Amino acid sequence: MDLAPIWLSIRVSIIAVGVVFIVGTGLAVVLQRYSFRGRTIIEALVMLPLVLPPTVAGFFLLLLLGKNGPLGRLLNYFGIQIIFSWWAATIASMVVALPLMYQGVKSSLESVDLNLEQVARTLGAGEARVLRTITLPLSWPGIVSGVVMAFTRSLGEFGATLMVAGNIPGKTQTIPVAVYSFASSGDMAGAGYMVMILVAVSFSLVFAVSAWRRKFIRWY
Amino acid sequence: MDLAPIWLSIRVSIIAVGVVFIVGTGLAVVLQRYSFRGRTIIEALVMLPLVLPPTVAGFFLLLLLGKNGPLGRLLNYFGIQIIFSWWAATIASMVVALPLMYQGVKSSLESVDLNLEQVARTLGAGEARVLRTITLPLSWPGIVSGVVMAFTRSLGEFGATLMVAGNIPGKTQTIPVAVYSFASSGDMAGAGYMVMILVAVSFSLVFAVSAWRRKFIRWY
Amino acid sequence: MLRVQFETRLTNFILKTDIVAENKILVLFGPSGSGKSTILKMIAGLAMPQNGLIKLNGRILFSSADRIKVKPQFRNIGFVPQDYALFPHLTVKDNVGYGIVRKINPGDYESRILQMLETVRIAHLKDRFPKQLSGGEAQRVALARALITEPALLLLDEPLSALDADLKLELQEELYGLQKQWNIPFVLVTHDYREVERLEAGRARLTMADEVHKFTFSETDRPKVNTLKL
Amino acid sequence: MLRVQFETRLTNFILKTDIVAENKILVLFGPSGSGKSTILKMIAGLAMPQNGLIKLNGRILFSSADRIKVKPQFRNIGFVPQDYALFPHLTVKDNVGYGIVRKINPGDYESRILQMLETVRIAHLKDRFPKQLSGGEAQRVALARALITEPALLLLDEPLSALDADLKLELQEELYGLQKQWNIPFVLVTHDYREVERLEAGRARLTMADEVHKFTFSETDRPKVNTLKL
Amino acid sequence: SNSTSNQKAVGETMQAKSKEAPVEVNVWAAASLKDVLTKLAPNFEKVNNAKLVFNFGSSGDLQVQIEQGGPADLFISAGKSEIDALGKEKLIDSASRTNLLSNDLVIAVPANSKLTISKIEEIATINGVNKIAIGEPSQVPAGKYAQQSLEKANIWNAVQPKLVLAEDVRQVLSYVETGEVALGFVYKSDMKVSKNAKIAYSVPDSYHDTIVYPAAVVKNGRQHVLAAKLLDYLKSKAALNVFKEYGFKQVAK
Ligand SMILES: Nc1ncnc2c1ncn2[C@@H]1O[C@H](COP(=O)(O)OP(=O)(O)OP(=O)(O)O)[C@@H](O)[C@H]1O
Ligand SMILES: Nc1ncnc2c1ncn2[C@@H]1O[C@H](COP(=O)(O)OP(=O)(O)OP(=O)(O)O)[C@@H](O)[C@H]1O
Ligand SMILES: [Mg+2]
Ligand SMILES: [Mg+2]
Repeated sequence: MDLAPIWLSIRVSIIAVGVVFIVGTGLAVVLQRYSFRGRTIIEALVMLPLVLPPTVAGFFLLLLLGKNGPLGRLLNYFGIQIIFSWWAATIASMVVALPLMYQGVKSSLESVDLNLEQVARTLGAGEARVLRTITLPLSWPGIVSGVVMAFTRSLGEFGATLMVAGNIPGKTQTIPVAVYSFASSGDMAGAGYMVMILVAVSFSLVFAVSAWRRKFIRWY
Repeated sequence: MDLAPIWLSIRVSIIAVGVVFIVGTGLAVVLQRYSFRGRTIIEALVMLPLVLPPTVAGFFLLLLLGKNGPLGRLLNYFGIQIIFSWWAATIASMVVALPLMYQGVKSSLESVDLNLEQVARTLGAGEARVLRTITLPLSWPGIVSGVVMAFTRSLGEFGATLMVAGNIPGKTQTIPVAVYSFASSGDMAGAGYMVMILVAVSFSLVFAVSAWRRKFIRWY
Repeated sequence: MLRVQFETRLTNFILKTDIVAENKILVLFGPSGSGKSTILKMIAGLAMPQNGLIKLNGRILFSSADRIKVKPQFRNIGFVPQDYALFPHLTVKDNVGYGIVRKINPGDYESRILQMLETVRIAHLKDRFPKQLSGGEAQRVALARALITEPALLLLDEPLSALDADLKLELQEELYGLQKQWNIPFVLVTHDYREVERLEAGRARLTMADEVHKFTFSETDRPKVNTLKL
Repeated sequence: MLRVQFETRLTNFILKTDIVAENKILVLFGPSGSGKSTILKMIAGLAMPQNGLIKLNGRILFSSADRIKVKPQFRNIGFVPQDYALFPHLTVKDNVGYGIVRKINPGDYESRILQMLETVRIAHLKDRFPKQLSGGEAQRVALARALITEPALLLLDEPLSALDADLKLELQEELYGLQKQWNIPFVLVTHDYREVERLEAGRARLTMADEVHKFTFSETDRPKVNTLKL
Repeated sequence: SNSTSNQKAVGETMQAKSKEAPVEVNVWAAASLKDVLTKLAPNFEKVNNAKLVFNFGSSGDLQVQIEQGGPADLFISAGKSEIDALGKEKLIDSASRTNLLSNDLVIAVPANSKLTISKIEEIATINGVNKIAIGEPSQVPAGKYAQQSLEKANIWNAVQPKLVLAEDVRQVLSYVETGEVALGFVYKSDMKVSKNAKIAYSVPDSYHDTIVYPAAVVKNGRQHVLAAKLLDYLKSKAALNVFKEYGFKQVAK
């Protein structure tokens, strides 16, 4: 059995979650803490990929990153073609996972006690240190939730990926795309096998996080 | 322009979110608070629809709810046929939205101060009242996040819906299904119109929640 | 009448308690970290001793021998925690009313709360949220919230520590009066020796070895405060 | 030397302050809810008065006239909040070390912390999390966390209120000694009149009308405690 | 055109240079061709020192992707309209366009079904046919042919309330296999691997347009020569035999 989709999927998901972790957390902090014009519009844009069917999201990404798209043209200028590479799959995963990470972190940020941040400041900590040592550690339940949701969503991402990255075995064929590929040629056994791998990876993740969470639970 | 998909989508999403709100919150409370065998397995099962591509989730739902499926047979016995009805669309929405609601609530539950629950008990409140008046109100940031994610995800649900509910105009054709229908018949204007409605609904939701949140922010 | 007799292992020592509280005020004395708050939590049912017996007015609340553990909500014990633990999402009024809202007819509800708030001198704060209170104000909300339920036993963990001297004096009077009126045991933790005198309280003294902290009841009569080391 | 002069509208009254603190201990007295904690927060930079001036050792920390607002992290002021505000996810050691970890060489870090923990008698608790402490222990962690930074000004909001009489006496000695050693102003809130005497503190007295609470500096010399109404 | 020949030249030089490393040829094809093309690939790869890189998807998606600059060398569609559209946009080499294959439209029923169909007209009236699955006609070629057949049989209006429109042929088969619909319209080639469905009736070719799988070399591609060569190979007798094995047939001339 061809293992390429598995490694590809894992690589794509890890990179996507890595980026989404930083961007999503950053956005959540900025949008939750600072009031400025257009704040709600940015939030609505971040949430958009959640409401758009993935194929539609993929279509927009294709228009954006494609040969004639604004971003695609720019990248083309530098000799980079993103579309139909595994980078496209990663970008698709990022876009659909971002709203989940964002919401996860945001809700936890809302319950962080601002007094603790204040006291940290009297102890000489600047904004960055307060964020890193107080705010984010106290938001960990939401960050963990966000990462779990982002990772699983990434791993299962199919519609947008198929659209922007295609279904190229060994190159852009992630697990869900392989499922589709097997199923559409009637190979239900192959499809079932791939689904089982998806389920196994997601179960491992939930189990690992749950065990890890239990270690930390309620020390505060 | 045919407005049926809009009303249908809104109805489906509201009912789905209503059910998911109760089930997701309930599951989060039970799984977060009580330790029992199989707890992590239930959690992994709840998270499963997030990792499965919607079409695959839809396929499993078809096997479950279909004429020969275990649940379908039971319902059939009572003369209920779910598949290809808008109830099927609602169930599909519920299944894909549940993990998001669950994670949203769960992460907030983790930051609720157990001392407050204890004190409420000394004031004579039983478990149900503690949950309703202390635990859940203190988890509201996560509940709101969960509802926003569940609602938008519901509204945009396409793959599983198409599988179990089909694409029956006026009956099971939700907005995303209508987008697909328009797009596949080359009516990009119609598809674009439907996408714009999706975007508008999701933006309104984000705006409304954001305004409402601001009213409550930091009174505690 | 309250009888508390138990032994339990805490992180650094074994905590033994053997006290009887008549329908009077009993003060628990002891250095910081000796286990006073822990005892109150165990009486309230928020923590469980490893073995022993807790009995209130003849009813067993906890017994390791008989495997009885009455849940806190069925103990009818008022508790003012050391850190107040006010419900942050409820106003002062709703905090104070939390314990009676289901037990009292709606017509009396507001007036009962206001009356209690006046007793602790914070009627003007009724619509504030806990985050909008000063330390002493928050402490009085916690006190009011426990008093209003008119429980069968009142546990007070340093309930007046954040108040200025004048106010402390006034509220000591109020507590003294309420105890006389209700005729139930009050168990009070304080670090203020003069409080014992003012409340005409009995006291439980701590015998503290390195490994074992033992609280035993010493006097029910008016204590000789002047003999206390200050 | 600290100079605080401002006027600000709070929910129910106008808070006026006009105090000067030499390099001594200054005690803020006043009834519960009169605005003591609010003054400390404003000096620390955690809240802003509507107008006025805060000046420490010649440096303007806040001035409504010059639109100066130095951020709390640049004020070098130690602050013990009334509710401790310990970082719940850090151990006692890390809580206490928070303010010095970047300023001190790593070799000295541990020993400095341990030494400070010994000063407040809680060295044995260094690996606990705040939720695992008694009220008095938590209060001492908050005190240690502020003291260890050796700031230019120390603000103490009822820092010994949860301690038993013996320990209070010991820590009053320690505070007194540290103030002498560092020769910086301490501003302390307390409800215990005897504390003023023991600390040889000056005090700021509250003039409280219904609408205006005014804190003014009254004496720098040893106060006549025996004249205070008790 | 001029640019085409330039690209051809580039393709040839690249081919000449890389004697050892096989040249990649991007073949974008309808998903239903996956098994058979995968089977055929090694023969071509060996002879031409090439590596076939497949991208299988729905014909409609592939069309959009090629329009957005997808790097296809050869496009094999399951329907005419997609390749027509690309032809209009001058994205394919029209000269290379061929109708590679054909298929039979069949009515599939659940494996345990007792339904017997002798004429397509019957399905509007016989008992037990409450739901009929076809591919979304505007998107799924098999659905389009099914619609034509039903119209030709004059029962389109009669069966319309019973229709369930599926996203692809695979979904039609899922409905049939689970017994959700009494019957569904799929290709004969799709039935080769299905265990829980069987063919109840083959719709005569006269009821619908000729089923074709058109193929063409993509202008934007880099390997025009190899792509044309591959197309020739797929048209060969040897390839046709393999196609037949998988249920396809030659286009009736
Ligand atoms: N959750 C916990 N985990 C471990 N040890 C704890 C925990 N809570 C309290 N302790 C320890 O138990 C002992 C008793 O604590 P307790 O709160 O009962 O003290 P206390 O007598 O109320 O002191 P104080 O006057 O300072 O409030 C202390 O040594 C404390 O460190
Ligand atoms: N966040 C807030 N919003 C509105 N009012 C507040 C807020 N915080 C405090 N107050 C009010 O401001 C006044 C001063 O509060 P402050 O905490 O300074 O009092 P204090 O002198 O420290 O009292 P205590 O001795 O009880 O701690 C009080 O009347 C209080 O109710
Ligand atoms: Mg205590
Ligand atoms: Mg205060």
